[in-house]
Amino acid sequence: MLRRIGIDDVMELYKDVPRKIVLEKPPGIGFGRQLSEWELRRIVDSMLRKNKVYTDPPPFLGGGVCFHTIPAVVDAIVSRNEFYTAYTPYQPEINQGLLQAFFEYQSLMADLLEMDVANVSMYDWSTAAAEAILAAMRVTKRRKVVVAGNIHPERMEVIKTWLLGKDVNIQLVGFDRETGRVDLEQLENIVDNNTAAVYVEVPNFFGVIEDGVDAIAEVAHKRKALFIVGVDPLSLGIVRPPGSYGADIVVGDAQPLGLGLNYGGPYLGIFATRWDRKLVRQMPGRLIGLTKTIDGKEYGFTMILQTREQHIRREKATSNITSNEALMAVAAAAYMVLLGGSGLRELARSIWLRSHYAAKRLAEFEGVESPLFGGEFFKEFVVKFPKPYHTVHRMLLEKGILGGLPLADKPPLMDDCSALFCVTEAHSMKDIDRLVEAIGEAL
Amino acid sequence: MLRRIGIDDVMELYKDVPRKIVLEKPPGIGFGRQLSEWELRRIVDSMLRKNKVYTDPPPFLGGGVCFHTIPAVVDAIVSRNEFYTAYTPYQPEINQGLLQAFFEYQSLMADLLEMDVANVSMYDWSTAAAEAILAAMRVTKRRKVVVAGNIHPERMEVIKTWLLGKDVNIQLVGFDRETGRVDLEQLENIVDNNTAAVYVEVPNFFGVIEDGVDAIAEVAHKRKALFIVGVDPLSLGIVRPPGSYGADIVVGDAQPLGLGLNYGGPYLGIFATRWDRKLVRQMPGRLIGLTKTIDGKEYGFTMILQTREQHIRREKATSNITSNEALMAVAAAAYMVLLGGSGLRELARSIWLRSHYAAKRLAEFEGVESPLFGGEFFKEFVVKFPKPYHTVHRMLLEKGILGGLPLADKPPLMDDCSALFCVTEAHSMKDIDRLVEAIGEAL
Amino acid sequence: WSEPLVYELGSPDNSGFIRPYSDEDAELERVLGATPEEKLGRMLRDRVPEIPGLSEIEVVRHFTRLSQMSYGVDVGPVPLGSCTMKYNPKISEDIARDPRIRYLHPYQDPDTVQGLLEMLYLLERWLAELTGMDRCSLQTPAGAAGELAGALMIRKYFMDRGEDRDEMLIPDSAHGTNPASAAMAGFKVVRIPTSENGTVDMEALDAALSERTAGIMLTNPNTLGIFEDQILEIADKLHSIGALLYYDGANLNGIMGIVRPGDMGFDIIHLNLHKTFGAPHGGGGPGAGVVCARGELVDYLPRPLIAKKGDRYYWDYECEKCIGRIRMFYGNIAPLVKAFIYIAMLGGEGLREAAIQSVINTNYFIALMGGVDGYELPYDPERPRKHELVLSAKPLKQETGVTAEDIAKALLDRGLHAPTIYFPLIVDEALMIEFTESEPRRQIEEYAVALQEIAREARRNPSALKQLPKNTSIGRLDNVYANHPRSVTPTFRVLRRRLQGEQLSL
Amino acid sequence: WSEPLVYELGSPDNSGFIRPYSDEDAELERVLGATPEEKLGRMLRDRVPEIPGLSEIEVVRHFTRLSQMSYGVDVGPVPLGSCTMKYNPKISEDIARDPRIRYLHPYQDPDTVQGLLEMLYLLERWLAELTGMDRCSLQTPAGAAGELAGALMIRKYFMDRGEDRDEMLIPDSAHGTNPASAAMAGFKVVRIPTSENGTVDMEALDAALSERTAGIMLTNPNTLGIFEDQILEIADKLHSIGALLYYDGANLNGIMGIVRPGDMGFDIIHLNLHKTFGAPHGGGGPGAGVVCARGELVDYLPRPLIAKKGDRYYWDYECEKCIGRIRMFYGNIAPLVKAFIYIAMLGGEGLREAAIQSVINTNYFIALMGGVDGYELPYDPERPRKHELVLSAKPLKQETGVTAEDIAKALLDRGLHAPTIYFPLIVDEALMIEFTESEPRRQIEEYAVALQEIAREARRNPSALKQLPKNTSIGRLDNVYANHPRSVTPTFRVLRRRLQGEQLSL
Repeated sequence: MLRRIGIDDVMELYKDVPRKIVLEKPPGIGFGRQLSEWELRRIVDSMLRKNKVYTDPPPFLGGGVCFHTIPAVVDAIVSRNEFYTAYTPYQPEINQGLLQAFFEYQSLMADLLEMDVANVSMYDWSTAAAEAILAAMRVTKRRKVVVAGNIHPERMEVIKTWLLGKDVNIQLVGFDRETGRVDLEQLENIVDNNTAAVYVEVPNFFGVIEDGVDAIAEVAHKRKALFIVGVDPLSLGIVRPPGSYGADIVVGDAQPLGLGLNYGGPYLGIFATRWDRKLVRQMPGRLIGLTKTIDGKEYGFTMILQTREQHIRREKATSNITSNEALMAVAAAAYMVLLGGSGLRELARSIWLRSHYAAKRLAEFEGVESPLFGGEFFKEFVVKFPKPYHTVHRMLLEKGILGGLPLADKPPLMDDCSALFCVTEAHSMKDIDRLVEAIGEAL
Repeated sequence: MLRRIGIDDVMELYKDVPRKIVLEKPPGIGFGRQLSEWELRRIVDSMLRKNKVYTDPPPFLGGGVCFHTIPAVVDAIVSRNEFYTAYTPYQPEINQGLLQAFFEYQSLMADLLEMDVANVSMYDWSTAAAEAILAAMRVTKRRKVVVAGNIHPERMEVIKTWLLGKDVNIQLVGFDRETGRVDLEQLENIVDNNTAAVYVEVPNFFGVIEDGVDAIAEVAHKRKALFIVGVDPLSLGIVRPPGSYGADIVVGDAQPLGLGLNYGGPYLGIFATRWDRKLVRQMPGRLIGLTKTIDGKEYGFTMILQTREQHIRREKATSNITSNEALMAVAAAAYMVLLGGSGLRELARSIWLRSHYAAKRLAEFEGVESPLFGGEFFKEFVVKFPKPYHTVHRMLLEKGILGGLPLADKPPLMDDCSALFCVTEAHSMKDIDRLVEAIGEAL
Repeated sequence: WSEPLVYELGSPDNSGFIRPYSDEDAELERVLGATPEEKLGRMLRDRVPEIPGLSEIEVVRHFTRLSQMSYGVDVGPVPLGSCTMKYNPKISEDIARDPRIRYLHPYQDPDTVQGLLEMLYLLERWLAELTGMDRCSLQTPAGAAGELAGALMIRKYFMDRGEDRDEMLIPDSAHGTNPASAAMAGFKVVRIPTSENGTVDMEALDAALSERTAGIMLTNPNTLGIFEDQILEIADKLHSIGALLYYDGANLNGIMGIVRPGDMGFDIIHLNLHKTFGAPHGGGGPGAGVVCARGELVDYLPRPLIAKKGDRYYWDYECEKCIGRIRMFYGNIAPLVKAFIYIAMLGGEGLREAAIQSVINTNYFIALMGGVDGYELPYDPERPRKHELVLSAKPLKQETGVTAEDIAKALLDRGLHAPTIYFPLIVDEALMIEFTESEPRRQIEEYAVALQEIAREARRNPSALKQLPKNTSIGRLDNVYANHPRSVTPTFRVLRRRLQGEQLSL
Repeated sequence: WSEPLVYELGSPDNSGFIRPYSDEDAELERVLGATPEEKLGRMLRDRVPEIPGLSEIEVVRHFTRLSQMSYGVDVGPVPLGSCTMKYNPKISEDIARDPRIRYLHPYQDPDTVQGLLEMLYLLERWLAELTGMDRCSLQTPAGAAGELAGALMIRKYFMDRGEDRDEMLIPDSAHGTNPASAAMAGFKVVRIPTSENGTVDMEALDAALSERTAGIMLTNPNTLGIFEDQILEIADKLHSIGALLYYDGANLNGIMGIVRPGDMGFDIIHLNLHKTFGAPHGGGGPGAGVVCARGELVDYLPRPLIAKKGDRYYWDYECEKCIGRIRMFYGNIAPLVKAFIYIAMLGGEGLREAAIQSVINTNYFIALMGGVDGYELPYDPERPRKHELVLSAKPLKQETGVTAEDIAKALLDRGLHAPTIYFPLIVDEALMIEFTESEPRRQIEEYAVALQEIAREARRNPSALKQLPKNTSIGRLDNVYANHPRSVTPTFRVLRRRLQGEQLSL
């Protein structure tokens, strides 16, 4: 090949690189030489053996991400190499399958949320929330944002980071210490005619389901602010979908829909809007749509509304996002159709029953407040112990149980006696009883 | 659907089953009810935790099956569901891919063996050997079979079982206690004009490479008996292929070609012959061939010479085999082309070097005969210890090392101080040194 | 669609493989003071094998493309009668690939594989219970191997008793493996005809029975999908003359959990775990053929058997009367594990439901085909079929000249897999169809519509049908060329030799 | 080829899923004395979601067929320029699916995830060493997120220093993400033109520099595949006025192991692990965008950073100056693990070899295309390209009217994926081609032949080319219909509403 190129030495191909910065030898990284797969496997295995996996019982650790079961068929589908080794389907004719899968994800997610338009993913819930706020600012041309004080603290951090470059006023709304819900009165006072958006999570960080959503929508819409709602999509098997109570933009994470924990990622940021010209045109991220062939004979799928995107609009784009979590959207689509509407409902019911059972059992111990907040909850709930939780947590770990998330250093609670527990379909009654028993011994 | 069938009760579909044998309730098997995947995973996990896997170091256990590395790409290929959920490709036009893969396996295996025709699998080496002997009996119309006494004892058992229904005289040939090789003189005396076949393994049970193969071929062919050779295909990277020394039928197991241990199966029985009308027509099992479309425009692949098979010939078939190990043939084909001829040679060299290193290091201990036999060996070798091996074996197990195969109860040796070790590409020098050190402590 | 042969893609000098610890080879040569080239002498291979080597990406692309030109139940219905092409749960594939199964050496000490042995033990118990047998051997790697084992057991049983029985009765509707297996075990095959109601002709059976009769090999339901309703009488007849009954388990799917071969009077059976119990077929294998026996026949089962003493699982090698080994080691572990998972997930009730659904699917399809011109249901159409049915396309052939094979090719052209054709031999222009419980109703209906449309097309343009398939990756193939002595080409090596000028004829 | 939508296959009443411990639900209701229906009150969903449910086999078939209608590097070349579509090793997929990674909860105690943290730590060290930077944050889930992080770091850096710099210089050949990211961080974008030799126009750069200049965002080699040979001068100019240099790592593949962004003078960089380091693209994601910094900029990296004290690995949350979090948790772990594996297997030398091979492939293709009429290589054709090249089909368009898009579709028709087209914007009828080191020589030659034949075909029959592709699963699609306000259909829900008679326009 070198002869055909017309050179003798490959380094001639680098002759335009300033001599003094060309490395004299390859960097000393990796393990000193090319490894065979077998050598690699042994090295990796020696590392992974140091990780501790909790499956018996599954983790009771909450914090916005919980242990859910993953149907084997979902893994099998995302292991199809035509999917996972594909690039963004810029050429639709050769990637109809991928595009149809994305369109189906968008459609299924829209139906789950009862919203009209969903994109084919943001990075995660937190960046979706940040982008929703940015979109709301563009739509409303306003610079004040009202955020519920009981949202996930890491999402709060992310929102602040993403707004760092913008001239924006972020105001928090407190929550009711009894119910864990947004303080509606305070909200009403804060939202004004400069407010671009009100952002609320359902369920919130404490697992509590805001039941004042209609009132919040009214407050926001009265001031022509947008109502942005963050959701756990699995909760929507039984909980009212945000489309039914006036949400303008919905964000969330589809991690519970068959994606697994993966130590924090990849997950799947949800972004959906009502059917509204401005909202859709200000939407970040990729959208797939139905179309026809140029001869009009067949239906097909292609990327649409690309003029919003960075590769065309550059600095005027709605967002800089290009790579996203598309493969995870295929997984979530497969998960949703495997369950179907009825399966999603049954699963959400089962999670409700199990988490309430755990909360009730823990309440049997004297001095334990379980759940700490009175608001109806889904999947996660805060438990307050009569002593610092970290000692309880450590004793649970010693018994092979991964307990709740310590809230000592977590805003908005910052309480060293409290922890956020999560109970899902993966937990049998026996698992829960084991937790309860172990906690009993630790108290 | 019942309405359309015209019944009210599904049991009407079973009205022709004698009442008294219809079960009153479903059998009490499984775990008492339908399980979810998650419940199943936890049950299975609780069982598999009781298995002990040896990877650090890999097993030194021989006995016809050794620990080899499996390239990840081989697994990825046989995980393609179009392959693994297919049936035998009776309809070639819809299964060209599978048929081409099978044809490629046949071709690659034929080239590795330097034989002309290979089928797309027998169950394993042992049944391939039995079927080869049966084929030889049909071809020669003779009823005496000469088998080398140093073949794998389980293969000997299988051959005997398969010949149970036949009127056949099986004669064993002894081996040289010094070299481990077939006793050529004895062989010459046993083979006569009634002999259908001479069956020899290269390498034999002791890992020793018969170097008298040309002489054996001559003895067999002089009496118009067929020369059947059993091989480890991986050895053929450096060892002479049976096609080069007059083998009429070659059998073996392609387990080393990327299939893994799987506690004994599935493996991949090799069956190949010279280009000879009778041999090919008497071949058991499935053959794929190249053909053309009826319009003559394109090449394609289809099952050929099916008139040998049971579904057409019934009791006159060459064999009753129908299900075989076809998917494993795809794996072996992928493995062979990933390595290529040069890669196979390098790999075989590496195994030779490592096994000889281990044998040499073990010979350093006083009283240890390593290798016990003087014949040149590949991969496996017998080591004789100055004390009963089972105590050594147990001490190795305690150190997490899976040592050689005890030969106390294994014909043809039956020696409680000896063991059959196997060293492959998976063993680093450090692994071997660990074995040697541990044995040193056990002596 | 076409993909080059690997020989066109790579050369033996290439390799996509990095061998482990390749940096040590030079050191090893130094320490050993020798190379294999020196030591192997006349047994050294004189040149690198003619195996083309490809880079990893080329290997992946080649086989990915080949897979896309292949068709399994994960692509669409494969209603091959008697093949029971049901869905293969993905979780089974996951678990069977667990290193705690894959990395186990067959000669590991039983104490280090207790988990796997427990699985195999439970599987054996479940299969015995489900079939009404006493013990099973998991060793047989396929149904035919199970049949061979069974036939050899019968042979050895009578040898041990000093009885010279050399005839095996086999219905004319039986799978081809039955006579082939019987012949391999040294039996003469006596063919029993099928009566006009589709079951064993009892008069012919009576006439065939003699002191030379070793036994009968039956599948029930038979290959017409019809339950042998006189099975208890048949069993009595055989047993009363001291002969044995062998059950071919290929057709168990429609009756599992409802009636047991043991209760029907069978002495030995085999089961196809890759048909009835959810393990995939793999394009031809691996399968798992489990053979089970009752009473004194248990002693004849291939060894070793999985066993338990106290809490410990082990292999029982005791073999006073047994026929020995059918293959090395213990069986095809991966499909055995998949069958364990299948039964574990469904339980007895789930298996029964699966059987019932498969029979509903069969009879629903029969109902859909009722009145479709061109096809008929031979042998008592009123009688419900079980796991499968056999249509005859004889009327269509008589009317239009379009054969069962043409119909099969027309189905392929529509992206549907054809049924088993020309089997059983007792049905002209047979289309043998088995949907199993997995097939959704929509697919069954689609299949019926396809057959109906093909019949219509056959009347309109029979010669066009003879040219199908066209929508497949390749057109209809030439079987004469494929099998002709001067063109038959089973390997690239043969092609290469022909290209080099050799006249190779078979 | 066409596959129904899931909405046509199932209904919300169906489900292919068995939930765990379903037998306990009744007991739980009893113990709780309550149901969610009672307790949720006005927050209860009033009906089952409109999600069609399919059986497992239907799910598998649907997505298997969709996958067969998709195209990734495992099917054939995907020479999309700047996308670095290299082979994704299968072993990485295996390992990333290990339960000892997948089942880890992000809030597990660090002591229980030391193995994974060790991997991430090594990866971070390797990436820093390879690029000449001090520290990296693994949190950013994509290149664009890395750019945003970098732009925000620059913003905060100057805010902390009290400097009011609001201009970001960006060449006109830059990836669209650069200006978009700068804008999101609140910068004004100042466009720097490209000189006729294909690199930054130094005069224009000088003219653009001012006390408002915060920095420059560069990719080097640039999107023409040309190395910015005056990079050291550029760095000096920026640094001398107190501005910073940001490196867009999308084009690192041709120079890794040969020259380091840190040595070129960059202060902040991002890397695309799914481009350069073997993690797959997944049809659009997940990616991993790692951002690295030097010197005092390290303080501004998104937190937490992976760190080590003694033998213990941990997350360092210290954030006095940092921009905070770019997303929740620590990053996209699966692609990070795959990048670890990629580097571990290749080592520094292997990476360097990969870079060189990718550049050889680029220049070999240029040599093959030399003298092919219809295409030209704009901007100093004598100069070697690095990871990619940009051809212009302007001559062909002028001659025949056939555009870059038509050429792209004609490639699809041949079963080859098209290059990136119409980018960079500074090249007319651009075909931006990147083979990476993975592409076998045979494929590169095939691609050159295809482009040559398409040019020939364009001269013979230009209008036929406009009708392509025909051999794909669907013909050329209508972009106007797709995007028209009255026909735009982003979800089935919108289609359903239209079918129900609503007039929906956007």
